Amino acid sequence: ETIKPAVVYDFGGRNDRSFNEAAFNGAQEFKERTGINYRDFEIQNPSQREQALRNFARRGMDPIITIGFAQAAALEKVAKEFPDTRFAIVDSVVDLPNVRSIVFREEQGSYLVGMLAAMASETDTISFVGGMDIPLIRKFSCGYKQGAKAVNPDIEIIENMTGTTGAAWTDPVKGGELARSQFARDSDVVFHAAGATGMGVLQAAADEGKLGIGVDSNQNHLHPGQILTSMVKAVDVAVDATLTDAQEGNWSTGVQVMGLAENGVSWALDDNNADLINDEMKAAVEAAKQDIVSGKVEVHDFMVDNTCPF
Amino acid sequence: MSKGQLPRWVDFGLLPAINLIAAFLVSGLVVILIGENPLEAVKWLVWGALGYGEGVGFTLFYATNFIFTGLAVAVAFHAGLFNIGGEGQAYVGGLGVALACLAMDQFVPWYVTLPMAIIGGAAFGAGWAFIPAYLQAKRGSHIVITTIMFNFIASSLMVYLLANVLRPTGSMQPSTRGFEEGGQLPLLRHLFPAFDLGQSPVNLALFVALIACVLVWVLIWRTKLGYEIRTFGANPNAAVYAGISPVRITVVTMLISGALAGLMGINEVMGAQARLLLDFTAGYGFVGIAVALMGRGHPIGIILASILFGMLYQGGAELAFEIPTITRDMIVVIQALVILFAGALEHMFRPAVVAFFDRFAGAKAVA
Amino acid sequence: MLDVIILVLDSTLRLSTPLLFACLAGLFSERSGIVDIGLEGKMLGGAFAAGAVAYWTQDPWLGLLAAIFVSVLLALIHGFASITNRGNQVVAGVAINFLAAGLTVLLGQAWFAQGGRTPQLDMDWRFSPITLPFAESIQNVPFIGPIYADLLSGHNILVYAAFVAVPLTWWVVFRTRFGLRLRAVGESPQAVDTAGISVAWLRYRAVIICGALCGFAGAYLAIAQSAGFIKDMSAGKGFIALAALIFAKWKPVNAMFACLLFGFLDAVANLMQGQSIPGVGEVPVQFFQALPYILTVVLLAGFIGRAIPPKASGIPYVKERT
Amino acid sequence: MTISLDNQSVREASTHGVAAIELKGINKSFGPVHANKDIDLVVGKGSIHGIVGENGAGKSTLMSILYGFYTADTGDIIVDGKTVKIPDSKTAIEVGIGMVHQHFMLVDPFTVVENVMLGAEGGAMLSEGIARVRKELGRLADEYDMKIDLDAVVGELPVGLQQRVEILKALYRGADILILDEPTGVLTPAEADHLFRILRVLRDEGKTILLITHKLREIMDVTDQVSVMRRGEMVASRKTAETSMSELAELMVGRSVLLEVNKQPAQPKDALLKVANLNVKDDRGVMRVKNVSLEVKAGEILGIAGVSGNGQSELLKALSGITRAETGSMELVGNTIDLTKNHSSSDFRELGMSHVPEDRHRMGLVNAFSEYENSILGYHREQKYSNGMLLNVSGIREEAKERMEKYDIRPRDTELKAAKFSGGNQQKIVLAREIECDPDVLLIGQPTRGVDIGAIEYIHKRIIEMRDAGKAVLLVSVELDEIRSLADRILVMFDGNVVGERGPDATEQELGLLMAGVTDEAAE
Ligand SMILES: Nc1ncnc2c1ncn2[C@@H]1O[C@H](COP(=O)(O)OP(=O)(O)OP(=O)(O)O)[C@@H](O)[C@H]1O
Ligand SMILES: Nc1ncnc2c1ncn2[C@@H]1O[C@H](COP(=O)(O)OP(=O)(O)OP(=O)(O)O)[C@@H](O)[C@H]1O
Ligand SMILES: [Mg+2]
Ligand SMILES: [Mg+2]
Repeated sequence: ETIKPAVVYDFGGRNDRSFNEAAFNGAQEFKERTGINYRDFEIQNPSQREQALRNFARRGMDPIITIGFAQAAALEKVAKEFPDTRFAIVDSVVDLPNVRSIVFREEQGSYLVGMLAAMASETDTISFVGGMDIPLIRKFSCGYKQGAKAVNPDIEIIENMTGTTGAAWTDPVKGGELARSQFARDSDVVFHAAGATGMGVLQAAADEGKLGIGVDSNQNHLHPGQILTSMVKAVDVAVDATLTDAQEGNWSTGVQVMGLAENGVSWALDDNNADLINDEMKAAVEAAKQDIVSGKVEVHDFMVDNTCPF
Repeated sequence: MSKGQLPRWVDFGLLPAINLIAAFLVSGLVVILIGENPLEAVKWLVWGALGYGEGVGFTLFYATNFIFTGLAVAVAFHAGLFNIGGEGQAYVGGLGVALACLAMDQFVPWYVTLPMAIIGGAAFGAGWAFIPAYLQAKRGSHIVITTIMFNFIASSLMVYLLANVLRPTGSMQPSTRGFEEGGQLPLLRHLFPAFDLGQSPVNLALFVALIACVLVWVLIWRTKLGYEIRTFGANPNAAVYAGISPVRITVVTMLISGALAGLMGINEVMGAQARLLLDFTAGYGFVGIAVALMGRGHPIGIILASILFGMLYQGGAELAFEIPTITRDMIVVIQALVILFAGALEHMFRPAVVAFFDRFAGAKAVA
Repeated sequence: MLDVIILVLDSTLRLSTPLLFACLAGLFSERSGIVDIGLEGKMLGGAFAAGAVAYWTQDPWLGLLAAIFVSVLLALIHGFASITNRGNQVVAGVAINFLAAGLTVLLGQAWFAQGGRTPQLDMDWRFSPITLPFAESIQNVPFIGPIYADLLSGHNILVYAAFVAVPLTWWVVFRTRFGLRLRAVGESPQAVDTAGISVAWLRYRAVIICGALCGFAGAYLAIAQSAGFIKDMSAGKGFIALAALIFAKWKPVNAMFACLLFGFLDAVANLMQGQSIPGVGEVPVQFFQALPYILTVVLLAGFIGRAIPPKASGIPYVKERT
Repeated sequence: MTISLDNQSVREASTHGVAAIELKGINKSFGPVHANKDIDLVVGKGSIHGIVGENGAGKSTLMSILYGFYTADTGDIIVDGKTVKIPDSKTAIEVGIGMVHQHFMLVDPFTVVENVMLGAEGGAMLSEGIARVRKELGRLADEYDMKIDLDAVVGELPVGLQQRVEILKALYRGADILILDEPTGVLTPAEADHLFRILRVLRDEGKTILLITHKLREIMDVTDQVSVMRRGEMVASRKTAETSMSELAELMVGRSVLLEVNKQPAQPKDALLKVANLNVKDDRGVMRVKNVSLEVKAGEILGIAGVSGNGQSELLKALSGITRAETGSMELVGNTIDLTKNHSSSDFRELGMSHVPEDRHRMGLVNAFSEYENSILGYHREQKYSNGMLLNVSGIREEAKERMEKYDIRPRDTELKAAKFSGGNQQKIVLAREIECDPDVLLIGQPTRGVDIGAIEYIHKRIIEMRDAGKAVLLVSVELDEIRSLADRILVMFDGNVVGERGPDATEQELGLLMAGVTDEAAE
C-alpha cells in the first residue's frame, strides 16, 4: 500500500537536536527504506499547529504524525474533523478512535543513566541540566535522581534549568556555563535534557575533562570518550514504526507506551563509550533494566503526582 | 504642485509599493539562490495570504495581534516613550484574560465573559507596564532597559505559573485547561457563515482591535489627554510650561500602552487557543515595534502595516508548506527584507521619484 | 568559601565577555548618534560566520575574521539605512535582527544540512584556554595563587581581548581625534558639519567599528565558548548588552562594570538555582532565573539615576528639511 | 520709492576696494520655499558689511550657502577674485571663511578647548593639539580681550560666552572673512559693545566681516556698508554713512515703520501681583533668585532689566509655576500662593495669569504641532475648547483663524506646523494665545528676541494696549531700549538680587551701571 505520510514538528523544528530531530530521522529512515516520500512542516506560532494538521489532512495526507505534547489540543480538534485520516502524536495522549498516542517512559531511561552516572562519579556528585522547568523535563530529572540514589543513596545531585523563554533550548553558552558551575561544585558527570543547549553542556564536560550524558538520540559520538552514555528516546523508531504499520496495514490506535520493555527508551553503548563502561556497571544497569521491566523496581513518574520524592 | 513635493497618492501609495517591490525582488534573489522559482514563491505567498477564505482569515487573525501590539508601541511613542516591553505585557495580559475565562467560562456565556476578559487583559498588561513607567517617571530609570527586563521577568513568572500553578495535574503541557464555551470568543466563520473563512481562527477580537484603533485615534488626536501626551512627547519643556505633569503623562500613557498590549490575549487566548499557552506571544510584541513605526504611529497606518505583516505570516506559512525547500527561516528573511525596505529604507527611492516627478511636471508645463 | 567566590567570578568573566564586546560595539554606534537595537543580529551573524569559516579552514583566527567581516556587513546595512537614507534606526535594527536570525539558519542548512547548525569544531579549531605564565607554579600560594591560576588564568584569548578592549575604547573615545569627533557627532552633528567634518563618514566609521566588535562577540559565542554555531545562539544577549550600555551611561569603563554586573548576577543565579535558602526553603528556579533582571531593575531604580543618551542619537541628520 | 537692486552702490563697493566676496545670481529653494532669489552681493575687503531683513527674508540661508552648510541651486561665489565652489564647510574654512551661526554650533557637553579644536585637532592624537589650542587661545584672548575659562563646559556657560567660543573657533581656524548671524540677539548692550569693539579691531587688521542683525542702531554704529533683503531678494545696498534707520526700515518692510513707541503715562491701580521674599534655585542647586519682592499694579508695566543669566529666567519660571521656589509667596489677583509648594502652571492660568516664555522654541511652542494646536497650549483644558473629554477641534480652528487675522500672522494657515513660521510670526502665535485669554496678569519674557522691526512694532503696540486695558504686565527683557520705551517702572536684577528701581526716564548709563552690579549704595 502506498501511503502519503506527513510530519508536523513543534517549535524546536526539524533540527532541534532533540525529539523533533529524532522524529525527522525516523521519517527519513522510512523514506530511505521504502522510497515513500513524506511531507513535513515546522510551526512558528501556536496557531499554525491546527493549520498545518488541517492542511495536510485536506490534501489527503495519511497518516499524519505530530511531534510534541503541545500539539495535543490542536490534534484533538483536527482529528475529529477528519475521522477517516490516521493521526499519531508523540509525547501526549489524545483519546480518539483515529489517533495513535505514543508516550515514552523517559523516567525509566533516565533511571538507568542515573545509575551509570552515580557509578562513574568519583566525587559522589553528579548533575543535571534541563532546558526549561516544565513537567517533561522534571520527568527526566526525577528518574535520573532515583537511579543515582539507587546506586548511592548519599550521592549529591545538582539540578539546573536553563531558562524560561524559547531561547532556553538554543543557548549552548548558558548550558556550558551551568555545567561548569556544576563541575566547580564537584560534579563530574552531567546529564542534559535541553535540546541544542545541551551541546554546550556536553562541550563543557569535554573541555573540562568531565563526563557528559547525551539525550534523545545517541550523542556518544559528539565527544568520543567523554560522553558516558546517552539516554536514547527512540522517537525515530516510533515514527518509523508508525509509518511502517500504516504502510503494511498494521495500523492500530490507542496509547503506545514506549518504556524499557518496548525498547522505547534505552541507554547507549557503542565504540565511543565502550572504555567508560566497565563490566560491573554494565551488569548493574542490565539487572536494573530487567527489574524495571519485570515491575520489581518501580520508577516514579513525575507526571502522576507532580512531585519528585528524590 | 511645487517643486520637490509629491502628490499624496505617490507619497502614500506609489512609494510604499516601490519599497515593497524592492523587498520582494531581493527576496526573490534569495529564493533563486536556494534553487526555487521566485515567481512561484510569490504566487504561493500572495495566494496563501489572500487567495482563499481561510488564508484571508489567518491573515486577519495575525493582523489582529499586530494591531494590538502596534497600537501599544505607538501610543507610548506619542509620549516619547519607547516601550520595548509589548511582548511581556501581552504575555501577562494573556494571564489576565485567562483568569477571567477560567473563573467564568463554566457559568456564563462568552459575551458576559468578554468584558471581564477585556478588563483582565488590559489590567494585567497595564499592571506589567506600571513599574517601568513609575520608575521612569519618578526615578529616571531608562524605560528601554526596564521594559526589556520586564519581558524576561514575565517569561519567568509565566513558566512558573503555567508549569506549577495553572497546569491541570497529569497534563504534560505547561498550559491552563481549555476553556469551555463561555470562555471562547465566537469565530468569525461562525458569525458570518456567508463569508468563506475556512477554518481560520480569526474571531471577534478583530473587532475589538478595530474599536481599539478608533479609540486610540480619538484619544491621541481628539482628547485633552491625547493632546497632553503628544505635547509631552514632542516637547517636554513645553508640556511643563502648559501645566502638564510629566509623571502623570508617563504613567498614564504607559498604562494605556500596556493595556493595549495586554488585549492581544483576547485574540490569542480567548479567541484562538481557548487556553493560556507557554510562549503564546511568539514574538508578536516585538513585531509591534516595526508595525508601529512603519504605520507612523497612526491607527490607519498600523492597520495597514498589521495586514502586511499578517500576510507575511500567513502567506509565508503557506509558502513554506507548499515548497518544502523554503523553510520558515526563509520566511523570516523575507520579513526582514520587508522591514528593511519598507521601513528602514523607506526614503531610498524618494529622491529618484521626486526627480522623476519634477521633470515630468516640468515637461508638461513646457508643453 | 574562596573557591565558591572564585567559581562565581570565573563564570562571571566568561558570561560578561560577549556582553562586553557587544556593549562596547553599541557604545561606538550610539556615541555617534546611531541607536542600535541590532546588536543581537550582528552578533548572531558573526557567530555563524565564525562557526562556518572555522570549520572550513580549521582555523579560529580566520573564523574570527569572517565573523568581523559579516558583522561589519550587517552594520553597513544598518548604516546605509540610517545614515545614507535617514531611515528609522530602530526599524533598521529590528530588520537586522530578523535578517540575521533567518539567513544564518537558511545558509547553515544549505551549506551543512544540520538544521542551521555548523558542524562541531575540534578543540584546536577553536580558541582554547590559555594558561598564563607561572599559573601552575603559584597555584598553591594562598589566596593569590587561586585567584591568579583559577580566576585570571585559563580563559581563551577573546576573554582577555574583551577586557583589553575597554581601556582601548576609552583611549580612542577620549584621547584621539576620532574619539573627539565621535563624541561630538552624537551630541551635535551640526557642530561637526560646520567644523568641516563629514557627518556621514564619521558615522559610517563608528558603525563599522560597532560591527567589528559585534564580530568579536559572535566569534566568542561560536568558536570560543561553544564548538560551533547553533541557531539563535545569541539568546537575547544583544538586548542585555544594550541595557548594560544605558546602565553604563555610554561610558567604556562603566560599560565594563555593567557587563560584569550582569555576568555576575547571571553567575550567581546559576549557582543559587535549586539550592534551598536558609529560612525560606526551596525557591522556584524561575525566581533565580528572573533574579538578574529583577536586580537590574532594582539597581536602576535605586542607584543609577537618569541616563541621558547622546543628544542626537536616534535622529537622522538632515540639514535641509523639506 | 523704488525697491530694486541699487547698482550704483554695488559698483562703488567693488571699485573702491578689492572685493573680498562676490556673490552672483545665488538661488536656493527648500522644497516649495524660494529662500534666495538671484542674489547678487559684493563685500569689500576689510569692511564690516551689514545685512538686514525681515524674519525669513533669507539672510541666514545666504550666509549658510557662503559657509558651505547649504549648497546653492545656482549661482557663483567669488572669494578674493577667484571663483570657488563651496560644497561643504571644510572648503569654506579652507578659503578663509568663518561663521558664527544664529543658533550656535557648539557641542554642549564639551569644554571650550574641545569645542575649539573640533575639526582642527592638528593630529590623530588629541594630546598633540591641546597644548597648541591653549596657547593660541591665550594669545587670541589677549589680543582681542576675549577672556574665557578654557576648561569650562560650554553648555554651562552663559550665551554671551558661548558666542565668544564661536568667535574664537572661527579665529582659531584663521578666518579672514567672518560671518556673524544675529550675534547680538542674546547679548546685553555692554556685551554687544564689546563685540563691536572686537569687530572693529578685526576689520582694522584687514579682516572682512558680514554682520546680520535686526537692530538698525547696531548697523548704523558699526557697519561700513549695508544690504537689505526682503522675501528672498536683495533689494538694496547702501553705504551706511549715506542711509538712515528709517530708510532701512522702510526698505526692509516695504512700508514706513514707527521706530518709537507711542504711549500715554500709566494709570496704575491696585496691585494684581505681589511677590514676597522669593528665593529660587536652578536645576543644579545654585541660588539664582535672592530675596526678591515686587509688585505689579493693574495698568502698569513693570520692566525687569538685567544682563541675561542674572536670575530673570528663574524668576519667571517660579512665578509661572514651572519650578518650585525655596522660599516665597505670591499674591495673584487676591489669591495667596505658597511658591515653595509644587504647582502646575495651569493653576495659575486659572487665576488669571498668562505667560509668554523667554524661549519660544524650547517652551512656548511645540514645533511639531500645527498652528491651531499651538494656539491652545496651556489652555487646552478650558471649557470652551472641549466637549467633555474631547477637544472641540473645529471651534479651536475657528478661533485660531480669527486670531491669525487679528494678529496678522503669516502665512494664514492654521494647519501649518509651528516650525515653519518665521521667528516673528512664531512670537505672534504665542502672544496671541497669551493675550487673547484675557489675563489679569501677564508675564512676558524677551518678547522681541530675534524678531524683525515690523513685528516688533506690532508686539509693542499690543503690550501697551494690555496695560491700557488695566492689566498688570511684568516684562523681562535684556533689550534696554525695549525696557525703557515700554516700562512704567524698571527693576534691575543683578546676581539674583533686585539692585535698584528706576523710572522710565532713567538713562541708559544709569541702568547699565546697575546691570553691572554697581548699586546705589556702592556708588555713594
Ligand atoms: N533648513 C531649512 N529647511 C527648509 N526651509 C528653510 C530652512 N531654512 C530656512 N528655510 C526657509 O527659507 C526662508 C529663509 O530663511 P532664513 O533662515 O534664511 O531667514 P532669515 O532671513 O535668516 O530669518 P531670521 O531673521 O528669522 O533669522 C524661510 O522662510 C524658511 O521658510
Ligand atoms: N524646519 C524648518 N522648516 C521650514 N522652515 C524653517 C525650519 N526651520 C526654520 N525655518 C525657517 O527659517 C527661518 C529662520 O529660522 P531660524 O531658525 O533662523 O529662527 P528664527 O525664526 O530666526 O527664530 P530665533 O532666531 O528667534 O530662534 C524662519 O523663517 C523659519 O520659518
Ligand atoms: Mg536667520
Ligand atoms: Mg532669527
